[in-house]
Amino acid sequence: MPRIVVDVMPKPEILDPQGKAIVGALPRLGFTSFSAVRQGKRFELTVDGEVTDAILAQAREAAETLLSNPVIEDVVNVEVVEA
Amino acid sequence: MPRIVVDVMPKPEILDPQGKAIVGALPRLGFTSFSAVRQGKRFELTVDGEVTDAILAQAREAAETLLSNPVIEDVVNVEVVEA
Amino acid sequence: MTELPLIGEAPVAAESRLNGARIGVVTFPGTLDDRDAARAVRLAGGTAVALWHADTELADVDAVVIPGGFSYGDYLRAGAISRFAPLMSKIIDAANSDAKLPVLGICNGFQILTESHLLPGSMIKNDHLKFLCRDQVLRVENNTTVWTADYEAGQEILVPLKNQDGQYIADEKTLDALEAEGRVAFRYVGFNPNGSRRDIAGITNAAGNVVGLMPHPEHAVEPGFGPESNAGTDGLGFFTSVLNKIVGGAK
Amino acid sequence: MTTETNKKFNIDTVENAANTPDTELPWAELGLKENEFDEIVKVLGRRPTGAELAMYSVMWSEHCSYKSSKNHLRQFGQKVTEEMKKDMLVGIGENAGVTNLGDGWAVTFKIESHNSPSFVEPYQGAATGIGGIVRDIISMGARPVAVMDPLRFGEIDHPDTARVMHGAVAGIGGYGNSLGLPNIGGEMVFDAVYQGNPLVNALAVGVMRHEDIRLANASGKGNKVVLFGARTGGDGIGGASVLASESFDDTKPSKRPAVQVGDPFAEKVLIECCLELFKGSLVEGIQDLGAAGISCATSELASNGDGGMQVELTDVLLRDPTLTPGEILMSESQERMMAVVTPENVEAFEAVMDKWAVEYAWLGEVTDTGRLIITWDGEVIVDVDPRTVAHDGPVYDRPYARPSWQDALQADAFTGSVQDAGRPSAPSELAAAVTELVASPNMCDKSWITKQYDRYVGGNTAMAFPDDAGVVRVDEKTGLGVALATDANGRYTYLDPYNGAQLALAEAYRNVATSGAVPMAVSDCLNFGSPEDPDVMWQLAESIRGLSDACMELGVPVTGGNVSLYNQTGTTPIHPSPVVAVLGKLDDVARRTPSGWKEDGQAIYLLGTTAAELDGSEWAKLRGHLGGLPPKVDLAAERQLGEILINASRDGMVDAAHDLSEGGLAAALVESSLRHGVGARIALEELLERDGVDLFTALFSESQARAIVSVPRSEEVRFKDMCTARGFAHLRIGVVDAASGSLEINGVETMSLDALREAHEGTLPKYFG
Ligand SMILES: Nc1ncnc2c1ncn2[C@@H]1O[C@H](COP(=O)(O)OP(=O)(O)O)[C@@H](O)[C@H]1O
Ligand SMILES: [Mg+2]
Repeated sequence: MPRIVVDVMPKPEILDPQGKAIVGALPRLGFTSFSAVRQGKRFELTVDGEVTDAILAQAREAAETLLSNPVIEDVVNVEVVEA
Repeated sequence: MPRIVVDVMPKPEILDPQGKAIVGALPRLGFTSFSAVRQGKRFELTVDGEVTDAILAQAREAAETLLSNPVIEDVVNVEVVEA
Repeated sequence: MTELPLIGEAPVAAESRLNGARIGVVTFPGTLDDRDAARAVRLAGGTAVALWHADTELADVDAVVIPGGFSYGDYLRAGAISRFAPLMSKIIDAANSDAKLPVLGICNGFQILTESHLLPGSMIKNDHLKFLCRDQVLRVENNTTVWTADYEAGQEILVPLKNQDGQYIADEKTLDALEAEGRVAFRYVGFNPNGSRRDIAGITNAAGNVVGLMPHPEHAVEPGFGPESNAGTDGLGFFTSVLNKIVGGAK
Repeated sequence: MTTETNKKFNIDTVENAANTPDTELPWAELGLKENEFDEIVKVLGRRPTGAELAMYSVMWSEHCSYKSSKNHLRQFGQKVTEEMKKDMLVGIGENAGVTNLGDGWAVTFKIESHNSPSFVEPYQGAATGIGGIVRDIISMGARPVAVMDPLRFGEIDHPDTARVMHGAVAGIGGYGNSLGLPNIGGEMVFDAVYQGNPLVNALAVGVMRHEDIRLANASGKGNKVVLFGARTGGDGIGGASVLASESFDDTKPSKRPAVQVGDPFAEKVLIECCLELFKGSLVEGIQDLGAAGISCATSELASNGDGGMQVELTDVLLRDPTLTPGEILMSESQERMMAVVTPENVEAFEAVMDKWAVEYAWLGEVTDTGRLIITWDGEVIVDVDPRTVAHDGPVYDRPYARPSWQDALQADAFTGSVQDAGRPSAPSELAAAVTELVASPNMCDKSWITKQYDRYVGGNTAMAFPDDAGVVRVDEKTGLGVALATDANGRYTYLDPYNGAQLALAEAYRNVATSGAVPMAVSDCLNFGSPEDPDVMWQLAESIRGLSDACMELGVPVTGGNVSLYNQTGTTPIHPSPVVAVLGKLDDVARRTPSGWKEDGQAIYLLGTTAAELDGSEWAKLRGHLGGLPPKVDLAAERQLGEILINASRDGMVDAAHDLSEGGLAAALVESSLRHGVGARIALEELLERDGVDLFTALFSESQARAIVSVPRSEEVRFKDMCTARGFAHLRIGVVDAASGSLEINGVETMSLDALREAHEGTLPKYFG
């Protein structure tokens, strides 16, 4: 079944405590090549049947209204993935 | 600056309480086209300079060891994104 | 600055023979219940030894408690970052060694133990997605571990539960194996507060020296400061169990 | 780094300001009034630089300068007797007041608001509210030991209420639980007046030894100034984007976040790290960074100290490198502290930072010039007398007058009103009324909220919700502890601000005394509408006058607090809501009195008398009525009642006690029965006869200075003798009946505890899941 992937990230200007904790932990594990980390969310919405334009539009709207909090997050990507 | 994106999803056989809550909420908001939702994590790792193979390998290893817990999660994607 | 007694020095009228047993209590950045765990050790009669996550040597301790809290803010996954602390490698080695160091992980400590693969499975968000604090009845399913020997098999105890990521999960095969080997150490009774598979509240490793559970026995050790029902001291048995074991006392 | 940074901005230096007196500055956009800007120019003897303008604008804001309330707030410091000062170690003016507990122990507590951020983004707004108040407590040198959260939201069934409720409660829990601070109490009030202006107040309490008290001052020339904790980002300056005028190029400034995100983990580390600094006596002065960030910390530290301060701003560690100097000065990024450290202690200080992996930056030092000098890469961008920034802000005597509608409002009594038609009187009607009352949004069980809060962490919580006060042990050796309660009744205060504020104090005082603790100190959070509205200003003035008079009469000083104004939607203000917190002391927390009875056969006494006082009551709210006069205030009676409850607790005469407040006797009886699922048989005939009221009034009136207690048989004589000796009204109204499983009140149809519980506990889950 096809899925729609929605990616949501904290707005760049907003503090991301999780990313901060991760970027602090990485060097302790020997991963020294990363200067910043930000943690966001990835949603996979399963569609029964074909992904029409209308359904994609629904996904975009759900991404903006339910899946992200527009005050602190940006929807960075909405795309269809075939299973 | 280039970033490496790491996507981590709960394993298919693992119940995902957040995804479940979302799939329950969607129809109440009029979004009726989605039969399942799963919520995972998206990490953006910033690399200062060029993304070499070695750095990409580091990102893959970090994804498997720190960014995901193999008991409950799968790393579904590691890719380079130019800013 | 005077050390605040919040760090716990309640006068203890416990058996002095237990004083010699040294129980380490690990503090990570973000650990919250370390003082409580240390107090529980003292109320049970033992000596609590503060351990710091960045230490590279395990001080001369007879057992270790990894207390609850939000180490590293529970960011990424509960216990995920702490698991890589220098002291954790020492604890993992000691727990797996022939000496079988007794290790108890409470709540966040349990999560750290699963992230460290000392215990199987993992914890995910509560099925209701909220933080939940309540007095919870548990059944002691296995009283042969180092940490449960002072309880009767099947004994029901009342201890506080408080967490956001407390839903215990593992694949069916692992769950079946845990059941078959008697490694389900505690089960929720009457109410499953988080959706944990098979009502599992805590588990043990095969040797019975490493035990983890989500509820908080260290918050049920002093009358008046724990659950209102019972005496409020049902959690003390964890600490007396290990102390008695260490000093060689019979059950 | 600095040279590169330098290029990005057109740095407005002091020199430049002196040479370009006519440069237009965006003072109005920054919220300053013309007279205020003129005042700044007068103080400086020249136009301010962009950075100075930023500092003055935030420090002279209502929030930081108390310009509308200062003239009135003075009463809290003036109406104080020697007796009240006896135990006050630090009074109003510091980050939080400090009260002596004896045995070398001291306690500090304070309540603050985070109202409007919590409306915009409930989770983060409420979370950072907890974070901010906890930093105030740390900055006094104390270990924080508990928090409380008085909340007021719109009507329970309004579509937006669930958003605010879910977010704020999760945010308070998410932040407070992660700090390891037990939540021991609060309030939850639903009322349409708070729909667009929810009130999220937060209280924190901390304890310390006397010698560990720290103050916010920078003294000792040559001592170093350090900023530590989180990096500085663009938080809290979203509205002040005009500062982009500082920017060199014409491209749009980078975005500034509209809301702040808290990092409770960073704050927990900051707490432990500060306590380690205090333990090693490594800081001379310390200040938390809250509203107005570095502007506030530098100017307050400097003006409370003995000289001046010199700071290099490019040394501040930034989260966002595009910030301009003015923005850095205004930023409200969370989880930061500023301290003054002697040169000898620098190394030890750094060792503590390294241990906890906390970032820090040495910004400058204390001087003896009497000036606060801030440089940007060596060039002077701020040169001010710090007092003019921190303390000498504008003060307004805003006009106020009793509203024209106040008389009509007070004349509109509930009794006899349209809404009072069909007042319940038959036994079945009364039972239905009691059930309806205890299921109502404001009287229902609040555990939907409180079970999201950790009450156990720390191992010192001796009492928490749903008892009248939260009780925390301070000293494990002796059992010494403190009790806290917060209260406000916006409806009473709307009907009569002077008396309403007194009633808030009376209730908090009563709650603390009910737990057995001796009330010692007060902190208050004054939530009001716009001070530019003379009606609102009158409410504020009257409330402060009432509260300060009552504090004097009850002998409990105000040690700190907070004012939150402009809580209004359009021209409609919220009800005046002075939230009052009272702190009390228990010599041994083992003696605390809980609110629920347990033992079969114990006698139930009602203390105090009941009059027909239904105006502003919960019953009237249920019937949609608000008018008349609030219950009568009798502070002498409150004091007497308090003494009885405290003595009864100390001498073991009562096993349970519950004060009567909103919902009156009906609510108290149900709550005490449901606490442990133990019923009672009640007969009120003697009461009706003595007080000349009917059964409905006896149950639903909200007369003050009352409590119910359960007394063991063996103590009854002693207890009655004590009440008689003190001349305080007391009446045996019933007996605890453990077997019945019901609440029986003569003249009221018997109510099963199961049914009452279902009604009482079902409400919040019904609306919020
Ligand atoms: N938001 C909240 N957070 C914590 N505790 C709360 C909250 N709201 C209510 N409570 C607790 O529930 C109990 C009942 O509240 P309330 O009826 O307002 O008490 P009282 O009338 O004695 O002031 C108290 O213990 C109070 O502290
Ligand atoms: Mg009360």
